[in-house]
Order: sequence, then structure tokens, then C-alpha cells
Amino acid sequence: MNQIPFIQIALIILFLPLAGFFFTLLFGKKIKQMYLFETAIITIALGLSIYMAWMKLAYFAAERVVSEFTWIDMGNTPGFGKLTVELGMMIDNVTVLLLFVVCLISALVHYFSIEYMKGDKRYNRFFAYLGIFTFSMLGIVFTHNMLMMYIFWELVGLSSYLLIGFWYEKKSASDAAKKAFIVNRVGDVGMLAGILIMFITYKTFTFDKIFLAISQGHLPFNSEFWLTALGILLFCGAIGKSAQFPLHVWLPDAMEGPTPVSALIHAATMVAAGVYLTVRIFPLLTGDALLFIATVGALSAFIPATIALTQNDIKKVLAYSTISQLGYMVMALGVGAYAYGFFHLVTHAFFKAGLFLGSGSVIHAMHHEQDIQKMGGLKKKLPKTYYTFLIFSLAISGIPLTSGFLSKDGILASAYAFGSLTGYKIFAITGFLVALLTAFYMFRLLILTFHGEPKNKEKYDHAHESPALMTYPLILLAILSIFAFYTANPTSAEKGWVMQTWLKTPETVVPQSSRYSFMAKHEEATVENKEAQPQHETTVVHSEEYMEAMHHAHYPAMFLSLGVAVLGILTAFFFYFWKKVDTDKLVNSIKPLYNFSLNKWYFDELYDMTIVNGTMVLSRFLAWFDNTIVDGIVNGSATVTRFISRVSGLFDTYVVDGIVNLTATLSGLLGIFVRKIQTGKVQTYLILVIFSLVMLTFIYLYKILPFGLEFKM
Amino acid sequence: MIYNFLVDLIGNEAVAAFINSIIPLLFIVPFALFAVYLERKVSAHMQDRLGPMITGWHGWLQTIADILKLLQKEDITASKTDKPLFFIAPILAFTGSYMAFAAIPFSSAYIGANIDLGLIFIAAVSSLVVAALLMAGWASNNKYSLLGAMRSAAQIVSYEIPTILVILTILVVTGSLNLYTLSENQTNIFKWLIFGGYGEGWQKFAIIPFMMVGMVVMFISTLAEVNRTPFDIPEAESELVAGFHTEYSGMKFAMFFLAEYANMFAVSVLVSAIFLGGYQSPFGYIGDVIGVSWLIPIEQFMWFAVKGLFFVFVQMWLRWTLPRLRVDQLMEICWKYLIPISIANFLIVAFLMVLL
Amino acid sequence: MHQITLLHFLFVSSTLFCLGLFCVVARKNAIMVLMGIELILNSANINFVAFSRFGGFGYNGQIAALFVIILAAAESAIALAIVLNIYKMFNNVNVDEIDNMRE
Amino acid sequence: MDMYAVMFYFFAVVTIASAFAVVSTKNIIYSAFNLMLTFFGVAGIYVLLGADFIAIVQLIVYVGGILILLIFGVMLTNKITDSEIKTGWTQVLPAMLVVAAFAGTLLGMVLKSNWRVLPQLQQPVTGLADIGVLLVNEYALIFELLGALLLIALIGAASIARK
Repeated sequence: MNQIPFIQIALIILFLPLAGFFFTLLFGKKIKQMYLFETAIITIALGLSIYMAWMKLAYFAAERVVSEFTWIDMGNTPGFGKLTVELGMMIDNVTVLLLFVVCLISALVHYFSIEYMKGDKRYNRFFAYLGIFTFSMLGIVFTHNMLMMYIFWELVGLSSYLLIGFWYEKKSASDAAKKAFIVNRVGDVGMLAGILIMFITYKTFTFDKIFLAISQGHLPFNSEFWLTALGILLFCGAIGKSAQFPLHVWLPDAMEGPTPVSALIHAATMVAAGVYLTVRIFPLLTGDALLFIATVGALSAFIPATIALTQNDIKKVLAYSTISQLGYMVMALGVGAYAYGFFHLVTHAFFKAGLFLGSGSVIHAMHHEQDIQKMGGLKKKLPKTYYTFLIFSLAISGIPLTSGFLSKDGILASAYAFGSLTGYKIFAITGFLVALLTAFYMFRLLILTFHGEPKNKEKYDHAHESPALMTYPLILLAILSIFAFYTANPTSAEKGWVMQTWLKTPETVVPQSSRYSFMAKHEEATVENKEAQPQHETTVVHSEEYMEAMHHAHYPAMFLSLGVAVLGILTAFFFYFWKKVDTDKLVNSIKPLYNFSLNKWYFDELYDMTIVNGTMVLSRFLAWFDNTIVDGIVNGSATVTRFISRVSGLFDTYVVDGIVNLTATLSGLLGIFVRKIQTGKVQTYLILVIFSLVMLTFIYLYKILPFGLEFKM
Repeated sequence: MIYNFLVDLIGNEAVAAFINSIIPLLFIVPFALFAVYLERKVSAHMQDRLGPMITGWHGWLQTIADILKLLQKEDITASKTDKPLFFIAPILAFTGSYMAFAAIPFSSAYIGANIDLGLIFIAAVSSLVVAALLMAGWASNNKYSLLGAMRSAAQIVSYEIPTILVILTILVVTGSLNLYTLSENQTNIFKWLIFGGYGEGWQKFAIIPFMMVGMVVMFISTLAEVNRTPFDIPEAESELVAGFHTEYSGMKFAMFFLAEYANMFAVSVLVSAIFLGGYQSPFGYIGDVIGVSWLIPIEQFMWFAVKGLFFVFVQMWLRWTLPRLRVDQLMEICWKYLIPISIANFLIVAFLMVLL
Repeated sequence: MHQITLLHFLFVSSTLFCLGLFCVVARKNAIMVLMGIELILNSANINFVAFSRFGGFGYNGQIAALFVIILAAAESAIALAIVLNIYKMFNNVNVDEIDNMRE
Repeated sequence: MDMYAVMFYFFAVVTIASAFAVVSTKNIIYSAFNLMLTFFGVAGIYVLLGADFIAIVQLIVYVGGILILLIFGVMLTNKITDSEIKTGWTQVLPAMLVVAAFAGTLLGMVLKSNWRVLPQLQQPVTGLADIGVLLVNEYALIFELLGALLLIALIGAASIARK
């Protein structure tokens, strides 16, 4: 394990983008070509990450590398105990997979942006921001403790704020940036509370130590309820960052940022942070917490999918589909399908980044037109974009031979199995429903954009295929969306190398009573063993019955998901390609439902009404309270005070002032003498200083003091 | 050592030391006479003329005649000068120049005072000259003299920095500041410091280019310290009449004159003693070959004089070749070129000494 | 009387110190004040070196003296710059006439 | 009286006499040149104390640097030609009294103190290498700080004088 310096390489990868950020920001104004420097740096990081991922996955797949040091050592702190804060890095399979994804997509986005952002007045600064974003994301990826996770978490928030509001002259962009920032804060409050509970309970931030403590039965406030609460609170951060159900409203608005940013942040990496966090804390989640997570995931998968049906902005559709897919991942984690959840994160990152970059290519070709109703027929003009877009759409719909099929099918099968084991069938039903909707709206988007007659003749005539720097990333991502990268069997990922060797569900550490029933039960011996080797990744975590259920679920789930995907695609063709049904008429017949979806379930309005208005009402009430009651008390006391002060004023004038004036007169008389010494000449003062020095020396030497004082040493 | 010989001869250390300290003077005075003659001849030949030809064969008696004239001249002191300082200044100037000879080995048999800190001793006593020049300039009560003196002081103080930096470089290489040790060790041409010194191994070869840079820097800055062209702004005739010695005449002027030539020779032999082996012969000694050991110190003295005179000649050569610099250019050369170069040189040499 | 002891050096340095002090306190010209300070520093240095030699402190006293010399150089550079500024402002450098701080 | 004592008395007399001249002359330029003599005397005393290096540094820094600076200062702050640079005293009487008291105290302390003196003094040697080793080991921090201080003083002096 030691022959390859993983940690050193990791540190280099981590700090390269930061260096890129600083240099690009510093010299960006003077040197116009600074963006090439930043791009080169990302390319180097990508190369190193590929090397590291290959070494780790191919040769050391079963091991973990951890490096840590004590950052703050306060020793024994009263009322707390030993207070030390460790920082460190951890490299395991999950880390290197996500590392590879982040670096690759970041690099591709850099290349893409070179063309896409050309001519922008803050061209270099854009690249600098991409650099700091990559840095903070990599920090999240490498961390082995909750503190660093939180630091980089906020850094990610900051850089996404900078990037979403990159065109801050546009009011909508700066508003969207603020919205994203504030909504994220809401989630982070929960996360911070979770971290604090964690720290006061376990006196450490490090995951491994916490897991070890929990497995030994050390619970927060000695109650399983608080363990569940801890999991849910930590998950709140993920809700914010991954745009899960109640806090998903920021992500569609964040589409105001430049399209490459949407691809990087809002498809592949930043939103992945939430899922990644859930993956990291997975062992400490209790059954109830997992159920909560699954519910949130299912809601976030379903609601945006229905909204996406009616949206007309190409990027908004993709944004809602992102939320929906993230809901899938979270739901997968919630139903205990750890590996499939993370696997979907990886595959989704590739095809969703591809979709966003493809939409960027379309927008670029159409001169910043984003309304799909005004497009059409672009297939001829943008062949490369079209075919890659088609592959991505097939992948996201879950058609066999694509990566999306593998992961999605896995998730659906897990949900199915979960339903059959526990009775919560609602997750499986939601999953299939969302798969149907996904296939429908993705092909609606594809058909409206690329097929049919051009709606806007003028823009259509000017459209042209994007330059190579923009299309090659698309082609690369399309290749990565093929099943062959993940498994040799196109129907199931179960036996592929990703699932078989790379992704192992970690053993849950929570007490028996609060686990899912199908999570494997361990004897005490295993716990002892774990204590001896806390860094060892365990292999078997699911019970036999779960394995069996998964096996039974495999074929039904596969055919069902294929069926709903094909159904969705056919419906889309039926509606928009062959135009068998007049969509306008259909819309009119279900007007309320349509409006409900078009207006995004009125979430923004709801939040406006409840939270924003509530805040306003509360503040108005507080203002009233302030004006009448607090001020009343103050005024009343003022009146009383005025009376007292009049009395004391009389006392002051005659008694106190008399004494003061006497003192002043005496001081004045004294001052007449002392003033003689204050000549303003340095030398006079110096003479006095020497004189005092001589006096002091005499006192010291002969031990004599005036006024009968005694000399003590 | 002549000193030991004198102690044996006289039997009194104090008297021996006094005589010992007089010896360089016996060399400097004739040298000054010869140098004046040389300067005239060199300048004349560089300007394609003959120079003094009448007094003696090819005018060789000209300088002696000049000296006689200087001695006979009335010693004018202007009425508003500051008499005591006016009188002390030339003596101080000559003292400063002459003190430098104390640490310079003339041959293996003679060195005024074999002090360990010889090199920085020379740097230290040359600051005396600055005080003397300021004194002369101020005491003359003449605007031109004072300006010349102040310029000169600024110049000498500035150019002392690169000199000391080069001296530090030498200290790093040889580990000694004793000029006698330094000369004694550079026994043949390959052990001269400019060819890497008397060390061993790769170090010796690696430092050769830096030693050459050091020598050039040192020569230039010492040239500036003795106010020779192209650095003779303090006495620029076209601007300041004759600088600090405008008001001087007769014997006092001769004193300044002597000090200047002594200084010229001192810096020349300093450079040669550091970098070119001092009194050592580049090849070997006839005394060794024929087995006459008392011949060796005399031969060494010859080499010493030859090397010194060579540098004096180079100084004259430069004087009649290069134009005078402006004040700002002068300071620029020192602060923007010589000091950075010598610092870099020092650091590189130090690194080489540590690394190789 | 034939042996020069520590006290001899201390007398020299004390005398120098007192002369310097008088110069600082009683001379009008600011530059004279600076000269007085240099005298004081020199006397302190003599003490350092003398104690180092007679008290057997090795080279530590000499190093202290070295530091004092360096400090003196920095101090006089700054002080002279200030004196030049004072000259520009008041057109003289007599410390007894510069008493703007009086008010 | 051996040679050492003679040298000591010579340097002591030079030092004190010239220092007295510094304090008592009216002409600042004379004071400055007398100060040079004082510095030489002190350097001689250093040599007698076996501190050759300090003596030479004294010459380089004081005579070559500080003194020149002082003379420049005099020349730049007075009208120099055709007028005598004279300066007087102020508050001589109190100053004399105080300094006399101080001198008395100092004398008392010097005589009263029980100085620790080594019975056998080592032979004075140059020890430049030892000083260097001490400077970069035990006194490394002070050494570096002084370097920084000199740089700051250089910049500060330049910027103050320039205004």
C-alpha cells in the first residue's frame, strides 16, 4: 500500500485548482491568456486523478488510505474533556470514483467554456471561479471528518454563489445567486446542529471514530431517538445542497448562471455533494432516518418530474430532471441500496453533464434562445449535438445498453425488493411512475428541439454546429454513457466490476433495534474484530432474505422499468412527433392540473406566502411591540427618572459642585507651579529623568526612603 | 621576516616596529615619482604624441623637477580657511592611504602587520580618507571644494559596499581574511584565486566564473574608491575646478598627490594579492632553481611590483579611454548593478561551497 | 598600577557616558545631541566588551557590542533624516527652540 | 609600566580628551572631527580588550558610516560657506548639576559593586569564526531581526528625508 503515495498525490490534486484560482484571479487582468493556465492545471489534476483512480481501483480495491493530523489541541478543557480537532484525508473507492467524476467533468467544462464564454468581459475570472469551485468540491471528496466537510461545504456554497451570479448585472441572475445561497443556508443550519450534537457527544469530527463509538453502544444523550435525529439533521445539509424536496426551489433558478456552470454545478458535482454526504454518514443512519430519507427522495423524484412535463425553457426542464434524478439517488440510499444510489450518482453525472453541455451547444447555436417552443428541426444543423443528446436522453430514460439503465434498474429493483420486504410499496410505485414521466419529458424536449419544422426561421438559418472544443466533450461523455464502462452484461450491473468489486455497502453501526430488519445481524465477535481493524471495509451487510428478495425483484423490475420507459417515449412521439393528439386541446381539458405543473406546484408562491409573509407579519408585530410596550416602559421610566434627576440636580449644584470647584481651584493653584516644568523642551525633561534616576539609585543603594517609609525588596 | 631581523639587529621592539612601518614609504615615494612619469607617457602615447622629452633621456627627470618646484613653491593659505583642519586634512588623507599598506604583504619576507582581519582592516581604514576629504573640502571654505568633497564622500561610501561583498565572497571561499595567508597559499598560477583558488575538487572549477566576476566588480569599485576616471567626478575639472584640493598648493598639495598615487597602488596590489597570487610568481623561482634562498623574497617583490604596476597601467589606460560618468550614472552603476551582482555572486559562491 | 584592571575600563566608559549625557542634555544643536548619544552608546559598548573579557563571557559581550553598533547605525540614519525634516520645517535645528509640544 | 599599560593610558587619554572636546567646542564641525578621534580611541580600547573584530567594525560603521552621516547632516542643516557653524549651550547649570550627581552615582556604583573578575585572563585572539558561529546559532533570531531592522531603517530614512 505504501509504494504509491496516494495522500501526496491527493494533496497535489486538491491544491492545484486552488493555485489556479489564485494565479488566475491575480494576473487575470494583466494577462489575457490566464484561462489557459487554469485549464492546464485542471488537465494535470485530471491526469493525476485518473492515475490515482486506476491504481486504487485496480490494485488496492479492498483497502483504504487515511492520513490525519491534529490541527488544534486545546488539552483538557473544563466542562468538556480533552478537546482536539483533527483534520485529515481518506481515500477509498467511493472517493476515487467521485474524484474522477469531478475532475473529468470539471476539465470538460473548462474546455467547453473556452468556446462558450468567449468574448465575455470577465472571461479569466470565470475560469478562476471554476478553479475554486473544483477545489472546494475536491475538499469534500477527500475529507475524512465532518469539520472539513462543513468547511468545504460552505466553500462550495460560496463558489456556486459566485458562479450563479456570474452575470450579476442581470437582476435575475443576482437574485438567483442570493436565493441559492439562502436556501442552502436553511439546510446547513440543520447540518450544523447535527455536527454540534455529534461533537459534544463523541468529542471528535472523524467519521471512523464516531462509527466506532456508535458500534460500541455510545449514543447521543443515550437515546436511539437522538441518533435518528442526528442522522436526519445531518441529512438536512444534503437536502439543501442536493435540492431535495422542500428546499429544491433554488436549483431551477440557478439556471441563470452560464450553461457550463449549470453542467458542472447543478448536474454533476455540487448537487452530488449532498448525496455524497449521505453516503459518508450512511453507517450511522437508523432505520427511521433511512425511511425519512427515502420519503424525501421519493417526493423529490416525483414532484419535479411532474413539473418538468410542462416547462418550455430547455435548461429548466433539465434542472427539474436533475432534481428528480437526485431524488432517485436519495431514495435508493433510503431504501438501503447504497451501492446503486452511488452508482446512479456516477452515471447520472456523466449523462446529465452531457445533457447540459448539449443544451449549451444548442443555446450557443441559437444565439441564447432557450425556449424549446421556438426551436425545432435542429437535427440537420447540429448533427453531433443531436446524436450525443439522443444517447444522453436514452440513458436518462433507462433504455438498455446505456449506463442509465443499469443504475436506474438497480434502484427500481431495490425499491421493489424493499417494498416486498417491509410493505412500503409506495417507493417502488413512485419509482416506476417517475421513470415513465422522465422518459416522456426527455423525449418531449428532444423532439421539440431537434425534430419538426423550425419555428424561428431567422435563428434557424444562422444556427451552425459548435466548434470542436464544445463537441468533443459531448462525444466523450456520450461514450461514458455506454454500459460497457461499468459491466460486461448489459442487462444487469450486479455482476459488473463496479458493483462487484468497487462499491461495497458499508456495515451499519447503529444498534440492532433501530436497524432495518434486513440489514445483516452481527455477533459480538464481529464488533470486536471491527474494533481491531476499524479501517477495514466489510463485505456482507445484507441478510440472506434481502438477497433473495433482490433476486426475485430483478426480472419484474427490469421488464417493468423497460416497459414504462418505452411507454413514456412512445407517448412523447405520439404527442409531439406524429402529433396524433392536439396538445392544446389536451391542455385545455386538464387546465387546472396543467397550470399546477406549469407554475411549479406554486412552491415559490407558497414560500412567499408562508415564510416570507410570515416573516413580514412577525416583524411588523415585533415593531408594534417595540413601539407600544417597550417604548411605553422606557417612556414611563423616563418620566420617573426626570423627577429623580431634578432632585439630584439640586444636590449636585450645591453640594457636589461645591466640592468639585474647590478641587479645581486647588488644582489650578498647583498647576501654576507645575506648569513651570512643562517647557516643551526635550532636554528639560531629560534632566528631570536623570534626576529621578539618580534619586532612585540612591534609594536603592542606601535603602533610605522619605516620610519614614520602609524599603522592601 | 624583516621585522624579526630588525628586532635581532636592534634589540628593541618599539624601534624595530617603527622602522618596519617606515619601509613601505621607501617604496611609495619613488613609485609616485615613477607613476607620474608613467601617467604622462601613457597619456601622451595614447593620444599619439610623445610627452615630456626634454628633461633627461625621454624626459625621465621631469617628475623630479616637478617635485623640486612643488617644494619651493609658496604655501598659500586662503584667508578665510579653517586653519587647523586645512592643515590636518592632507596628513589625514595620506595616513589613511598609508595605513592600508600595513596589511599588504610585499613579499614573503615583508608585511607591515600580519593581522588576521587584514582585508576588512583595509576596508576600514579607507574610510579615514573620506573624513579627510570632507575635512579638506570644508576647511577650504570654497563651494567647489565642498561640493567635490561631498560627492567624493558619497561615492566612496557607496562603493565600499560592493568591495566588502566581494571580500565576504573571498572569506567564504578561503576561510581567511589574512592577506599574507592568502598570498602564501596561491603558490602557482593554477592556485590563484581567479583560477579557483587553492581548494580541491569540483568546487575549484565551479567557482572560477564567479571569481572572475568578483575580480571585475572589485576592480571597478576600488577604481571608484580612489576617484580615478571614469569615476573622477569629485575632481571633475569642467565642473568643480579641482574638487577638494582646489585651494591647496605646495607641500600640502604634494601630500594629497602622494596619497592619491599611494591609494592607486594600494588598490592595485590589493586586487592582485587577492585574485592573482599577490607576490607569488606564476611559474617558479630562479632562487629555487639555482639554490639561493635569499633571492626568492627579492624575486617575489619583483612580481609584486610588476602585478601592481600592471593594474596601475590599466587604470591609466581606462582614464584615457573612457569618458567621465554623470553623478546619477555613477550611483546607478553602484546601486543597480554592482551591488546586486556582487550579492548574487556571493550567494552563488556560498551555495557552491556548501553544496559541492 | 602596572596591572590594567576592569576598573580602569569602567572609569573610561563612565567618563565617556557622563560627557555624552552632558552633550545630550545641554547642547542646543540637534546634531550635537546625536553625537552625545553616540558617545553614550560607545561607552556602553566598552562595558560590554570589558565585561566579556574580564568576566569570562566568551564572545557574548562582543556580539552584544556588535548589535549595539548595528542599532546605532540604524538609529543615526533615522535620526538624521528626522533632523533634516525638522530643518525643513523650522529652518533651524536648535532643540530648545523647537517646543511646539508645549501647548 | 609595561607596553600594555602605556597603550591603555594613551587610548584612554585620547578618548576622554577628544570626547571632552566634542562636548565643549562651539564649532560643530570640530566636534564632529573630534568625535572621529574618540571613535579611534574606543577602537584602540577594543583592541586592547582583545576584540579586534569589534574594533574594525567600529571603524567601518562609526567612522565610515555614522560620522560621515553626521557631517553631512551638519553641512545640510547649516549655511556652510562664509559663516561659522557655531552652537551654544542651554540650561548649563542644571545640566551640570544633574550630570555631576549622575557621575557621582555611577562612580559610587562602580566602586561599591563587587565585580566578578576571572583570576586568569585568556590571551586575546581574533575568534572571528567563533563570533560567526555564535551569530548564526545562538543569536540567529536577533541577527535576522537586526537585518530586517536595518532594511526598515534604510527605507524609513529614505522616505522621511524625501518628504
